[in-house]
Amino acid sequence: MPEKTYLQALNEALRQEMERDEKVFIMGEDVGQFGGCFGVTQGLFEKFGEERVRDTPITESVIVGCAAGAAASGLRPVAELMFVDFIGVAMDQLFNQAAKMRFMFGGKATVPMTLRMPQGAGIGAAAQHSQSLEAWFMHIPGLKVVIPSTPYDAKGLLISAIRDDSPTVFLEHKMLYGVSGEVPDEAYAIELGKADVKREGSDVTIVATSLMVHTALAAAEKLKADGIEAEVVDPRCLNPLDKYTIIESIKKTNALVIAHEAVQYAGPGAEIAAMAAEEALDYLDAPIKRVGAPFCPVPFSPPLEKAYIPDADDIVAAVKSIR
Amino acid sequence: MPEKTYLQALNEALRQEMERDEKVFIMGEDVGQFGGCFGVTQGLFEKFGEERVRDTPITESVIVGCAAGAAASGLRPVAELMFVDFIGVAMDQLFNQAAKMRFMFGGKATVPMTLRMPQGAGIGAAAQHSQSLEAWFMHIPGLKVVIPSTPYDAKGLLISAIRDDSPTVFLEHKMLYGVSGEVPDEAYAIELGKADVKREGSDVTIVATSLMVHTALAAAEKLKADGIEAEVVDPRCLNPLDKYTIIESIKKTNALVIAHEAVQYAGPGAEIAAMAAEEALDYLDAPIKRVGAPFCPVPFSPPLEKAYIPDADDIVAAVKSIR
Amino acid sequence: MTPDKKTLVHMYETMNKIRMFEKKLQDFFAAGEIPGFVHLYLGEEAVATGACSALTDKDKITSTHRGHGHLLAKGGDLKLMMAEIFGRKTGYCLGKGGSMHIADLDLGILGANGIVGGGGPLATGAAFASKYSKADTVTVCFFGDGASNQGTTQESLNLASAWKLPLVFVNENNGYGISCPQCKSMAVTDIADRAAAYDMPGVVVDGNDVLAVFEAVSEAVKRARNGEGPSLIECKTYRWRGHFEGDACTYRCQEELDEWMGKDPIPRFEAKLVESGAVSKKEAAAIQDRIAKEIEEAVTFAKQSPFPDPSELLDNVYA
Amino acid sequence: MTPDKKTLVHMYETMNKIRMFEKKLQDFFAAGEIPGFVHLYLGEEAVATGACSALTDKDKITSTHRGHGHLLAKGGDLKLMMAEIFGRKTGYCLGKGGSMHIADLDLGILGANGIVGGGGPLATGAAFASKYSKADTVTVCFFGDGASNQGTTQESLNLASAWKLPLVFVNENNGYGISCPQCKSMAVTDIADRAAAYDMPGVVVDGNDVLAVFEAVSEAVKRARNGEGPSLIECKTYRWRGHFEGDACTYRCQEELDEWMGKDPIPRFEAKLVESGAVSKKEAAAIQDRIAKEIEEAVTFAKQSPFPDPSELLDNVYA
Ligand SMILES: Cc1ncc(C[n+]2csc(CCOP(=O)(O)OP(=O)(O)O)c2C)c(N)n1
Ligand SMILES: Cc1ncc(C[n+]2csc(CCOP(=O)(O)OP(=O)(O)O)c2C)c(N)n1
Ligand SMILES: [Mg+2]
Ligand SMILES: [Mg+2]
Repeated sequence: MPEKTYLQALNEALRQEMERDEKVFIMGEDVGQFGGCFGVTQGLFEKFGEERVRDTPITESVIVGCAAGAAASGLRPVAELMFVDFIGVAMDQLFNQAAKMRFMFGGKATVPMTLRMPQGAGIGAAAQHSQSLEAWFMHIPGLKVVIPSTPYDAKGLLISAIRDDSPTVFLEHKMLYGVSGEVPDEAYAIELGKADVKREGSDVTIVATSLMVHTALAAAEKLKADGIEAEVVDPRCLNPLDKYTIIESIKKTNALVIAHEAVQYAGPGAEIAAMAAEEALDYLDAPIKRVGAPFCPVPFSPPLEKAYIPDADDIVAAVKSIR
Repeated sequence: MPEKTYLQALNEALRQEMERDEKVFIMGEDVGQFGGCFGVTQGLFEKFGEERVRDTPITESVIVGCAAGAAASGLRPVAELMFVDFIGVAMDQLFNQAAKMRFMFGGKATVPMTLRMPQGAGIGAAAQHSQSLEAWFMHIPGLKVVIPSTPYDAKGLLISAIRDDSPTVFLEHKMLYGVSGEVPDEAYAIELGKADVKREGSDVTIVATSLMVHTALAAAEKLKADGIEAEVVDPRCLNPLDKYTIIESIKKTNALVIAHEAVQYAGPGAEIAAMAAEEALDYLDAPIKRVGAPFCPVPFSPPLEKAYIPDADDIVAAVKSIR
Repeated sequence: MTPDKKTLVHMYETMNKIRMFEKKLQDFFAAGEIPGFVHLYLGEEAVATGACSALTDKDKITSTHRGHGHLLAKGGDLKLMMAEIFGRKTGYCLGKGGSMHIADLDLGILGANGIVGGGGPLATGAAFASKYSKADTVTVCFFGDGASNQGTTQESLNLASAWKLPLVFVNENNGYGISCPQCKSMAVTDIADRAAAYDMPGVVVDGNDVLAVFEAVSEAVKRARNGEGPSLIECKTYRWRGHFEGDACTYRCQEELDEWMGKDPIPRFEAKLVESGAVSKKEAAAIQDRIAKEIEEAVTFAKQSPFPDPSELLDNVYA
Repeated sequence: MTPDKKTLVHMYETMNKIRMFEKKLQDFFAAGEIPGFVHLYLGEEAVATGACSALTDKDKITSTHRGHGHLLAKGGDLKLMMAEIFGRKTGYCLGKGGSMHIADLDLGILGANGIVGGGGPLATGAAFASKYSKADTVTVCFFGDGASNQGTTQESLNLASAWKLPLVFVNENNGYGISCPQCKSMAVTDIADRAAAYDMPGVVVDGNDVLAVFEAVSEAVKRARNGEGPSLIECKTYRWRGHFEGDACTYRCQEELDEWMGKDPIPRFEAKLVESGAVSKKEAAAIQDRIAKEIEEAVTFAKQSPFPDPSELLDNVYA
């Protein structure tokens, strides 16, 4: 299979869906000729023209709302916010409008929009350009939340998100854009809500998302040296959440560690831990450990940022505290 | 002690703090002569004048941001959003500005603002006027989150919130405004971050917030009839969270049920459950149960809304499933 | 642009329909039979009627918390609306939405909206979809004087103009956002003056004159269909009732109310119709009777309809 | 309002300080010594300098992602800024903020801001605090052409006007929001025309003429101090560099850049100063030398300063 970066995989998914379906269009700040702040939409403007690859003013509320309105009117918008951090000015259009429209209207609206947003720290972009906000989106009934960790998943899940008839938030990690992996040339869809076991193991389950999947895999290699075999489960979607795969893994390993880059307190891992404490407590023989960012904004200076982002040693330490 | 409603208690706290400190002022939509949508600011405009009790345009971003800017400039604003549901247009000013300013500026800004917001279902106000969004606020480093359940707590906590030097979100439940209880006439402060055991019991710990404290107390009475003594712990603040009191209770009862009105999935109870599954697992002899709203927007029609809001029977059922 | 007789009669019907519908709700709300809030449109009937009469069935609207008038004027079904407001399973939203969330996508109604300023961004999307699909349809975005201060509204005006969308912004300036008079919420007198900030035409019309509204909106719709982009029409009007039913309205004076009640858009229009011979007094009375009957039927339908069953709670969250 | 000699010299110093500071950053960024993003202010020096020269020490500003110029013009300390941008513990924010979050509350600087349009609401709060405390201070809110489309900006303009706040909105129209030319992001040519939507004065000035900026802002500041409310000053200018360092800038043409580089605000101002006799060529050169030295000192200070220690991570989250 050809090797592609996460970024190329996303770009290919966009291109192929736009070729397949005329109703698909792209909108966002600098997504046109500029190719998107991180380059995800590069070349699409040239290929599809400015009707279908639309630069917007700096107007996030209207980016999200325009996508929702266009979706409810029969199109399939793929909107981009340049950084997930900017959702604060647009949250209403996402949670009160796009996500609720179908329910409020008694099922009579269909809102097939995808909202792509880069997340995460690692480039020294500081407090307002580095956050991971998936926990907020998980708490919104009516939305789906997709958070791919590999190029293969990125392509297949983005295609599914675009084809899905519900509003979907698609969270990319900026430190993953350059990561390579095998990606088929043809279009393919990965079902939303199916976890993927990225590594099999018998001693502890590590549920990890996005960039932390890679960190968890690195941790698993370190743990292996100490005779601990970790199973790394990547939910890939946080809503719907594949509880089944997680619980099956816990049944096998009897221990759970959860790793994400979002702030730990009231973060995405809280739900996974709570779910396990309710539905799989009998299979757990040790406390559930979470590894997430500490309770502070993302700091700027490199040594602070490095300390902020959970690393493989943090995951190893969490596992070792229970194994 | 005199009996007052939750609403009167809040009104008294505002009045007394405004009398005590000239830097305290109120701003929001219709908080002036109209007295606030629910009446919390009634009489304050007449007493303190329009410089200090300020009606704003419909401009939530600027309500929150103006409060943050005024707080950073030395005042102590108490801003009101008419319904917590409107935070979607103002989230940026809350989470990226007010909450992060101090950290980003290396400790050089102090932002002593209080943002009051009514929450909750129960009046048929439907999907965009009935939500409980405390989980989002908990996930924001730099904010404090206060969520009182009784008139006594409401007054003492609002006074503390106003006096506190950090930005504080103060979440009132609209179904509590009419609830009465003993409230001293004089001003008093309840330390932020201290839970209150609303009922002692030995068989199960029910951690409940806001309106659900009352529901949990009703459930506890029902359980008592079946010989189950529930301890009802009201954290009163979700950040800082009084883990100590919760864990001490779990040590005594060995079982935990969490009840809140927010959507259960990725809700405030997830953090409490995760915390317990990490820090008190050895004391738990049964799965942790959560009782929260189902995964849908708040419905309009009374029978649906009733089904949506967790009730005492839901809590009883959760307890019985483990006791 | 003078409307033909059919249109004139339809306008007259619509205004009366809204008036009687809202009066019914006023009574039923007072009697405790309607859950939640209702924001009545009484006194403002000419705005929705005039604006929607300038639209075809395929054109679209976004509405507000005070939406009954817009929905009825765009063809909303009386029974389905009434049943929804009564919280019944047979309502537009299966009882899930209520007064503030009624929608009928088939009629081009993208929904009432509980968020002030919430409709603007959605309207840009609806209008963009028309343009993208070369569908020749126009979208009308209704919004209040209060909503004109919300950033989402201003962003919507900007995008619509930058993209030359087929969108008409109809501002219903009833002088208040809840208790807040316009003069306290903004420094300008005419909201239409804000159009210039986006380089679009801005027009002030008498919002209690249905023909004036119709004419101004028709003009704007023509522009929009011609690909010339959006317009802003400010309709000066007044709400007769409190912000919501139950509002004691202490912030306005009786004289102001009396003055505006004197400008009741319905008799004004009726007088014109009768004078011009478009409708006779008798025909007018017959129309009123018919509508009164339709509304009674809607009430009966609503009241006889079942409430939704709790088992339906989780339906319709996802597509 | 002609500034006195001291002010003129100070302006000249400030413009040079910004210029040299930014050039230093350009070099160090290219050399990989600066973490994160930097958005340079090169070419726009006259705006910040002219505007801040119209303010007293007690007056306040809110800034943007492109904030170095504003901060320096408001008196920001070179060493503390440089150290912050280098991520050092001795910086303004102890290394926690970086380029986009530098603040100095004591100097009335409420912070650079990573959110486009984020400063407007904060500026209303700062201005309101002045008014509430009868402090006779004025706030300047800097914002870009791109930011003028963000709803928060428009809400801030509205509140400032409705409340007659002592606030001056200084729009830096450099023609682009990242790659998006003004003509694609809005239909109007002059952002100053948006002032009328809020009933405040709106003025266009040559943003590369420091005296023109100074004069217009001084006028607005006077109005503000007199309790007459806010103004909007649009300063037409251009950024010489890409949006951020590393931007290849393929969306603009060389001719446009050349044209604007020909309007370099510093030699233009210097020529005036020399001509009027306010500063001799020799004095100008001496000023430049002194500033170059100060900047070298700031660089040395920054580079010799330690990075923050990970143990400090959780400090300063709460008061
Ligand atoms: C974002 C938001 N803020 C506040 C409210 C509460 N609210 C509902 S209607 C209203 C007044 C709206 O005024 P206007 O736009 O003039 O419409 P009118 O009620 O006069 O028709 C307010 C403040 C809301 N629903 N949404
Ligand atoms: C809310 C928000 N949206 C988008 C961005 C990304 N962004 C940063 S600067 C910028 C362009 C700003 O343009 P303008 O206001 O004209 O300022 P300039 O960069 O030209 O000085 C954009 C889109 C952001 N930081 N915040
Ligand atoms: Mg109004
Ligand atoms: Mg610009």
